[in-house]
Amino acid sequence: MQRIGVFVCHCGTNIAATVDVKKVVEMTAKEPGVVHAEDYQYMCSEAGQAKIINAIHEKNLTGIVVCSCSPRMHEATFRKAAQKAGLNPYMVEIANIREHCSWIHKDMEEATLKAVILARAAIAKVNLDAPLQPGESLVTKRALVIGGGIAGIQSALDIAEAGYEVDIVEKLPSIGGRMSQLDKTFPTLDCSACILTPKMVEAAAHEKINIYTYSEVEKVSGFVGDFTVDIRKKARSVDMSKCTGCGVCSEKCPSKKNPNEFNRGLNNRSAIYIPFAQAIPNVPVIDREHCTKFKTGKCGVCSKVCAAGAIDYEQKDEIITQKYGAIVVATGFDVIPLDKYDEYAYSQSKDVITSLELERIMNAAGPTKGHLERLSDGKAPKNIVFVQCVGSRCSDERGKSYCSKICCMYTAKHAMLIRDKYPDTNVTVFYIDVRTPGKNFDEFYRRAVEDYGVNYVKGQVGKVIPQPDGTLMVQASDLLENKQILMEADMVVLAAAIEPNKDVRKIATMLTASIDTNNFLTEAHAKLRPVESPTAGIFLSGVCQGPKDIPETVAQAGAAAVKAIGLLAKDKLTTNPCTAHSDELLCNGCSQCANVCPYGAISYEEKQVNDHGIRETRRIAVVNNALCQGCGACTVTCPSGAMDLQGFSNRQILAEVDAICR
Amino acid sequence: MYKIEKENLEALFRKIAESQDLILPIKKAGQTNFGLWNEEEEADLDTLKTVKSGKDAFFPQSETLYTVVRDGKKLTVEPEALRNRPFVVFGMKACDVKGVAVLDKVFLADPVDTFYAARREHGTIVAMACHEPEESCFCKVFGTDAADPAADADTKGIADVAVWMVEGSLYWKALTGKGETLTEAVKELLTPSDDGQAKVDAEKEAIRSIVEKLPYTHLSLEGWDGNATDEKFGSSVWETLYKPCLACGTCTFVCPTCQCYDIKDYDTGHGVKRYRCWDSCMYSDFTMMAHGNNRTSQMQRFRQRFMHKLVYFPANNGGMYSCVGCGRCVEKCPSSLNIVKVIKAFEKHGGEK
Amino acid sequence: MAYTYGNTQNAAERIKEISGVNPLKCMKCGKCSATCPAFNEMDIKPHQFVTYVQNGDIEALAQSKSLWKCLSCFACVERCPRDVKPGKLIDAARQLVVRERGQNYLTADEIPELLDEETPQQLLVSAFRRYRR
Amino acid sequence: MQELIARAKELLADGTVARVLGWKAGDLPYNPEAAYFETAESLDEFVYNGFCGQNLSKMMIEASKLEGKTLVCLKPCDTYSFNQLIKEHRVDREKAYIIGVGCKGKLDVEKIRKMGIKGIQGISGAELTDDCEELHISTIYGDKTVAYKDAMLERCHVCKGKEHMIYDEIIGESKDTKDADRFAEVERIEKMKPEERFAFFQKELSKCIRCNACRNACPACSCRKCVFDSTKFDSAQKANVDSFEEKMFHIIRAFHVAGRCTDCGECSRVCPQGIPLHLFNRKFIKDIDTFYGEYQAGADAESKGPLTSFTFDDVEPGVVAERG
Amino acid sequence: MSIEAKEEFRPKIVAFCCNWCSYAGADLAGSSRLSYPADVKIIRVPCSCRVNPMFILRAFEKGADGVIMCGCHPGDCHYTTGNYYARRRMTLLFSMLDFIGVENGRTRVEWVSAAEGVKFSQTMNEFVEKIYSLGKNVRLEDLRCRN
Repeated sequence: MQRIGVFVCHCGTNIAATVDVKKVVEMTAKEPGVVHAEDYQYMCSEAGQAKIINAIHEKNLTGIVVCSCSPRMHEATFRKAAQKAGLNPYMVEIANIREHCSWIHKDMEEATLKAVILARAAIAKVNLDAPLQPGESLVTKRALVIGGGIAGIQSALDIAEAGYEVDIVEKLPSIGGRMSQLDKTFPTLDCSACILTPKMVEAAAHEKINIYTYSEVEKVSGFVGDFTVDIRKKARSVDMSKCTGCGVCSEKCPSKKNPNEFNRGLNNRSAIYIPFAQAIPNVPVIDREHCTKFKTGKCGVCSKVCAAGAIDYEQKDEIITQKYGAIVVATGFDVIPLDKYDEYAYSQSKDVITSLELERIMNAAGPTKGHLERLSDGKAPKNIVFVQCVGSRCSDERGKSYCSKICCMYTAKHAMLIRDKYPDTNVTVFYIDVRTPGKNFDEFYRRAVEDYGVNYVKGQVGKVIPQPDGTLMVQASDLLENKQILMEADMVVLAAAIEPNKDVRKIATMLTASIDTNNFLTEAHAKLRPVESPTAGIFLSGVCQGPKDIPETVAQAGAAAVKAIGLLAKDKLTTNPCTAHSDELLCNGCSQCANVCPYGAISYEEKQVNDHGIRETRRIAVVNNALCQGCGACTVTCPSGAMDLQGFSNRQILAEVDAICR
Repeated sequence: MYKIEKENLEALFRKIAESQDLILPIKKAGQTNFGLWNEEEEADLDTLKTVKSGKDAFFPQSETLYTVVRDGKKLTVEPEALRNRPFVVFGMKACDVKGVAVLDKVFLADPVDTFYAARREHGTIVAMACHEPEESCFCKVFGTDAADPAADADTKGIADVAVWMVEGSLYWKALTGKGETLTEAVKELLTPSDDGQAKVDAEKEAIRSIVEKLPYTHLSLEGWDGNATDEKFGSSVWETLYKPCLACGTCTFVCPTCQCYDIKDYDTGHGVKRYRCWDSCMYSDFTMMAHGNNRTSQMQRFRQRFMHKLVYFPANNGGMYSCVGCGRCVEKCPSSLNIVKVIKAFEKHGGEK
Repeated sequence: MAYTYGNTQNAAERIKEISGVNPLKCMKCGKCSATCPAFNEMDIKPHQFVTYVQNGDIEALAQSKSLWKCLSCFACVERCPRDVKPGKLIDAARQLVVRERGQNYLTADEIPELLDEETPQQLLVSAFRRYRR
Repeated sequence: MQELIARAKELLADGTVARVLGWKAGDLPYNPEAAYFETAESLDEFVYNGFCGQNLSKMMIEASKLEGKTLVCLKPCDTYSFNQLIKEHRVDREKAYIIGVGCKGKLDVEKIRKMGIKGIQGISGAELTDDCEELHISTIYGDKTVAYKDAMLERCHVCKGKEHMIYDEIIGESKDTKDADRFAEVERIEKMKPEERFAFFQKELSKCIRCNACRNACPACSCRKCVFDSTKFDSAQKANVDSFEEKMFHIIRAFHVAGRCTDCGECSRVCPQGIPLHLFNRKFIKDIDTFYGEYQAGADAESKGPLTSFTFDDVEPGVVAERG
Repeated sequence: MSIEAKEEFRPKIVAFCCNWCSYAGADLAGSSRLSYPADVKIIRVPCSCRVNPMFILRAFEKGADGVIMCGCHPGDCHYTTGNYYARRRMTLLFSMLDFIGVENGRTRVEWVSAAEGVKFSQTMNEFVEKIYSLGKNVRLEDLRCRN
C-alpha cells in the first residue's frame, strides 16, 4: 500500500472561488492510502513546492497527488519537486481541478464534488504507480528545414551560424519562395528581390548549409534528436555539376507554351527553364510533362545546344536518407482558389486578378515587364478597384474563417505604387475594416489616403459584371453613405485569402505534428511555445503556423532556429519512460502488436521461459524502449493483456474508471 | 398415493409458489435448466435431463458470503443472511437426488457449510422417476434406481416426495415429514388414487427394463475403489487419455456432484462482496496459489477429476463414488470425453501400471 | 399565441427563430447591400436590417417599405460571407407582420397545387405574401 | 476412410510423420474423439465420419512442440483456422503434414435429440463414403430416419466452401452443403428493435455457465493465459454472478477474435447450453465486410487483419448511431 | 423524461481523452471558461488507441451512463496512426453494443484538436444532453455496483 499525500491548490481564486478546497482536503484524507492532505494558495510556487517536499520527508510519502491545474501545465514542476525530495518523479499524479473543473463549473457544491472525484481517480492511479526510470537517447547534430522560402532560409542561416549542419528541402527548382514573387515590400517599399537575393546567395554559399531543390520529404521516422528522413530528389534531367546556367537551352527549346508558374500562369515559359533570373541554383529543370522529348521521344534540342553536356534525359529520382536531430517546418502558403467566387468574375475576365498576380504584373521581370496594363487588351487601366477580404473572415466553406493579415497592407502598397507611377489612374479600395497593427503600418495606410489620394470606401463589392465593351461594372455598397454604388472599372484586384501550402497536411502526418482545421500547424502552446510543434523536435517557421508578414516570418524563423539550436546543443536527451512492456509469461508471440506499432519498436525473440514450472522456448515480443513513444496501440491489440504501458497501465486506467464511477 | 392430472400441474405449481419458492426445470431459449418458476416461465418436465443438474438449488453457481462496506478508511463486515424461507425443488431425477447425497457428505460433514445446510433445511425435494432413460444414462452402475428415487440406500431421506408421470397423470407419494407437510399444503389439488400403486409399479418395471437395455448399464467398476490410488494414479493410460481435453469446465459445471468452489472478491466501488463460485479442477488456475499451482499439466488436472470421483471420494466416504451416472458429461463434453471412456480405457488396458 | 412587434424582445427572438439566423454573426461588410437589386427602393437597407434585428427595433422594420420591396432573390443569402442571410431575416419579419394582421390569404392546402417543383419553396411563400391581392 | 488410414500408415512407416492426429471411434455412435496415433496398429481405431466435427487445428499448437512432424486431418473449414494460426506464429507449418480431408457436412447430435430421438443405439449413413442424404438411427424406442441436412451443424448450412486453404494432400471428396445465408440471422436480429435485441441476448446469455468451452475450443482463442483468467489485467472472471459479466465475457471474447475469427463455428458447436455464440463473431465479420471490405480470416497466412490495419477514410464510429 | 426525473438523475459520464489533442482541447475549454456539465469526468490517456474496449465496458459495469472517447483528428495523431486503429476498434465495439441492444447514444467518439475548446465543450454538452434523454444505463451495468 502506498503512503499518499494529497496537495490541493487554490490557484489564488482560480480554483478556490469555485471549489471548496478545504472540503477536498477533508474528503481525500479519508481515502484509503492517503496519509497526508493539505491545501495551499499556490502549490506551484516555491513555498508550495516546499510544502510537498516537507510532507514527503515528514510523512515518508511514497506517492503524491496534486489537485491543481492541468498536468500539461505543472506536471513537470511537481515531478521535479518530488525528485528533489527523493521520490521517483513518476510517483506523482495530477488531478486537473482547474481547467476541467473550477473554470467550467459555477455551482460550488457540484464543482467540489467533481474535484473530489477527480482526486480519487488520481489517488487510485497513484496507488498503482511504479517508479520509472527515464532512458537516454543521442542527438544527431544536424537539422532539416522543410521549405526554402524566406522562413526556411532564415532558419537555416541561423542554425548554420550556430555551427550545425542544415539541409534545406525545397519542392520547387529554386529556393526563394513566395517572397521572390513579390515586387515591393511594405511598409518601406524596398524591392523584394533586392533584400531576398543576398539571403539566398548567403544560404547557398554557407558551408554548413546543403540545399536540396526540386526535392520533397518522402518519409520520416524516429523521434526527437534522432529522426531519419528520406528525401526524394526529383530528376531535374540536368546535371547540376556540369550546367553553367548559360540559359541557351531555354532559349532554343521548341516547347514554349507552358504556363509559367512563377508568373502565376500569366505568361508562358519553355519546357526546360530556370524559374526566375535570381534562381538558386541557377540550373534549369526539364518539365517532363511538357517536354517534347519526354512526350514523343523526339527532339533533344537542349541536349544538342548544351555546350557543357549537362542535359541528362535518363536521370532518375534519387532517394537520400539522412538523420536529423531537429526539423524546422517552413512550408509557407498559397492563395486560395477563387473558382467558387463567381460574383467577382475572376474566371470570366482576364482583368479581374489576384493581388499576387498584380505583384507579377508590377514586377519588371513579370509578364508585362513591369507595365501596369490590362491582360485582356494591354491597355492602361484608368479605374482600378481593389476588393478586400475575398475569402478571408468567411464562415462558409468557400473561404477561410481567419483574417489573412497581410492583405490590408499590401493593398495599401499596391494602391500607393499605382498612384505614384500612374497618377491618372483612379484607385478605389473597398474594405470592411483596415487592419494595420504594426510598426509604421497605419502611417503607411494613411499616406496612401492622404498623400496619394487612394479612395477608400467602407463597404463590400457584391458583384463584378464584365461589360461588352471590355470594362467591368462593379456593384458595391458604401456603408457610410448608405448607398449602393455602381461604378465602372478597368481592372479589379482581389485580395484573396491565403492558406497553408497544400502539401502541409501530408508533411504534418509524416512528422506526426498536429494541424488545425485550417491546415495551419498547431503550436505547442498558443502563447508560451509559439514556434514549437507539440511533437518534440519539430519547430514551426513562417506562415505554416499562421498568417504573417515578412518581418514576423523572419522573426519567427529566427526563434524556431534558436529552439532547434537549443536541442542540437544537447548531446543526449532523456527519453520518456512511459513505454510499453511485454509480460513474457502472457505473450503469445502472435505479432499483432508489431503490426500496429507506428515506430517499429517491437521485435520478437525466441526466449527460454519458466512459466510456473513449465520450461519452454517461446516467441516473445520485446519492446525497444528508445523507439517506443508510449502510444499504447499495442496494448489494446494484445488479447492476453501481455502488453502493458508503464505509467498508463491497464490496471491504472481501470482503477481510474472505478474511482470515477463509484 | 395421490394423483394429479398433467393439465392441473400449473395449478399445483401456482399453489406451491404462493407460499414458497418453486424451482423446477424451465425451458429458456431452447434449453431446460432448473430455475425459479413463475407464471411467465415455461415448465418442462418432459426433458429427461436438464443441462445442469439441480444441484444449484442447494449449492448455487455463485453466492455472496459477506459484504465489506467501506466508509472512508473504515471497513464493516456484513455477513450474508442464511436461507430462511422454504422452497421446493420439483422434478429432480434419481441421479440428481443421489448427487445431493454426495454433496451432503461434503458440506454437512464437520465443519458444516452453513449456507448449504440452511438451504438443505429449508428445501423440499420432489423427485421424479425417469420415464424414458437414454443411452447416456448409467445410474444403475452406482446403485441408483431411475424408477424409484427412494430405492437407493444412500438417498434415503433425501427425496421428500416421489412422483411418477404415467399416462398423463402425476402420481405423488410423500416420503418424509417434509414431504408430508408439502402434501398437506397442496392437498386440495391432489386426489387420492386407489389404483395408483399398481400403475406406478408397472411404470417402474417398464423403466427398469429399459435401463437394462442401455449401453452403459453393465459398465464394470471393478478396480475402482478407495484402495486403488497408487495403481491408478501412476498409470500411463492417463497420458493418452487426456489429450483431447480442452480444459473447459463443462463436465464440472453440469455434474451433480462436483463441489469445488473458488472464493473471490468483487469490488463494487463502495465495498467488497466476497463470494464463492463454482470452480473446475480442469482449469489451469484451479487452486492457484502465490507460488503457482500444484498441478501444472492438463494430464494431472484431468487425472485429478476422475481419481477424485472414483478413488479419493470413496476412500473418504465409505465407498460412495462421487459419480452418479447421470451421463451429462457424456452428452455435453465438447471433446466427447467422459467418465465412462475413462473407466473403459482402464478396463481395456487392464489397469496396467 | 399573439405577437406584438411592439414587444421588441419577443418579436426579435421570433424573427431569429423563424429565419434561423444569428444576426450577431454579421461583421458589417455590406456585401448584402452591395448585391441587392432592390437596394434603391428600400428605406432600410439589407445590412441595416441585420442591425435593427440585433437592436430589437422591430417596430421600425414592420413599418418599413423594405419589407415589401425585397424580391426574395436571395442574392444576399448566397453572397453573405458570414452566413447571416439578411434575406431570410426580411422574410421572417414579413411573415410576422402578415400573421399579426391576420391576413394569411392562402391556406395550406392551396399551396401544393400552385407549386412548381423547380421553384424554391421559400420564394413562393414570400411571393404569395407580398402579391396576395 | 481406408484410403486415409492406408496413407497415414505409409507416412508413419517411411518416417515422414511421427504421429497422426485424427479421430478415434467412440463408445456411442456419435462420440468419436480427437486422438493421436503413433503406430500402424493403433490406426485400426481411426474413424472419420459425420460426427468428427472438432477442429483439430488448435491441437497443432501443442503438436508443434513435439519432435517430428504430425500428420493432421483438416476439413476445409479447419484449414482457415490453421492458416490463421500460422499467421500468428502459434503453429509451425514445418511440423505439420496436412491431409485435407473431404467433408459432406458435420452432424450435431443435439439436433437429433431435439427431434425427440433418444436412446440412440446406432447411426448409419454418416460415413464420408455415404452420400450423406439420410441418416438411419436405431434407438431403444424404435428406428428413425432423418434427413442428413436436418441433423447438420449450423455452420455447415453456411459453409465457406469445399476448398482447402492449405494442405499437403487431399483425401476424400467434399460436398456443397451451403443452403442458407451466412448473415441472415444477424440481419434478422439487426432489424429488431433495441429492446427486442436486448431481450434476445439477455435470454440467450443468461444460460451461460461460464464453462469456457467456447473459448477453449476456439482456434483463435489461443492465448496462453486468457485475460479473464489473468490477474495482471484486473479483469479475471470465473462466474456469471451478474448478467453483465456474461455480456462482458462474450463481447470481449468476440472482440479479441474479431478479424481473426474464421467463423469455424466451434464456439456454438461446443456450447453445452446451445447459445448461438457464432452470432457475435458473425456480427463482427459482417461489420468488417461492410465497413472495411470483405475479409476472410485464414484465407491466407500473411495478410494483416482488419483490426491491425486501416485506411485514411474509414467510417467513423458515429455510423452506428446514424444507421439508427 | 419529465423535468422532475431529470432533476433526480445525475448521469455518470466517463470521457477518455488523448493527451495531445483532446485533453488539451478540454484544457482550452477550461481556460476559455466554456462550461459543460460536471457529470463529465475526464481520464487522460496517451492516445485514443490506448483505449481498450474493456475500459469502456468496465465503466458501464461500474455504473457509467455514457462513455465518450476523444482523440486527435484522423491524420493528426501525435503517434501518426493511433486514432485510425482506435476508430476501427470503436466502430466495431459500438456496433456490437448496439447489436446486443444497448442504446447506441451511450457511446460516442469525437475527434477534438487542441485548438477546439469550443468543440470540446459543445460535444460534452450535447453528449450529456443525450445521456439525460436516455436516462439511467440499465442494460449494461453490474447490479452489485448500485449504491
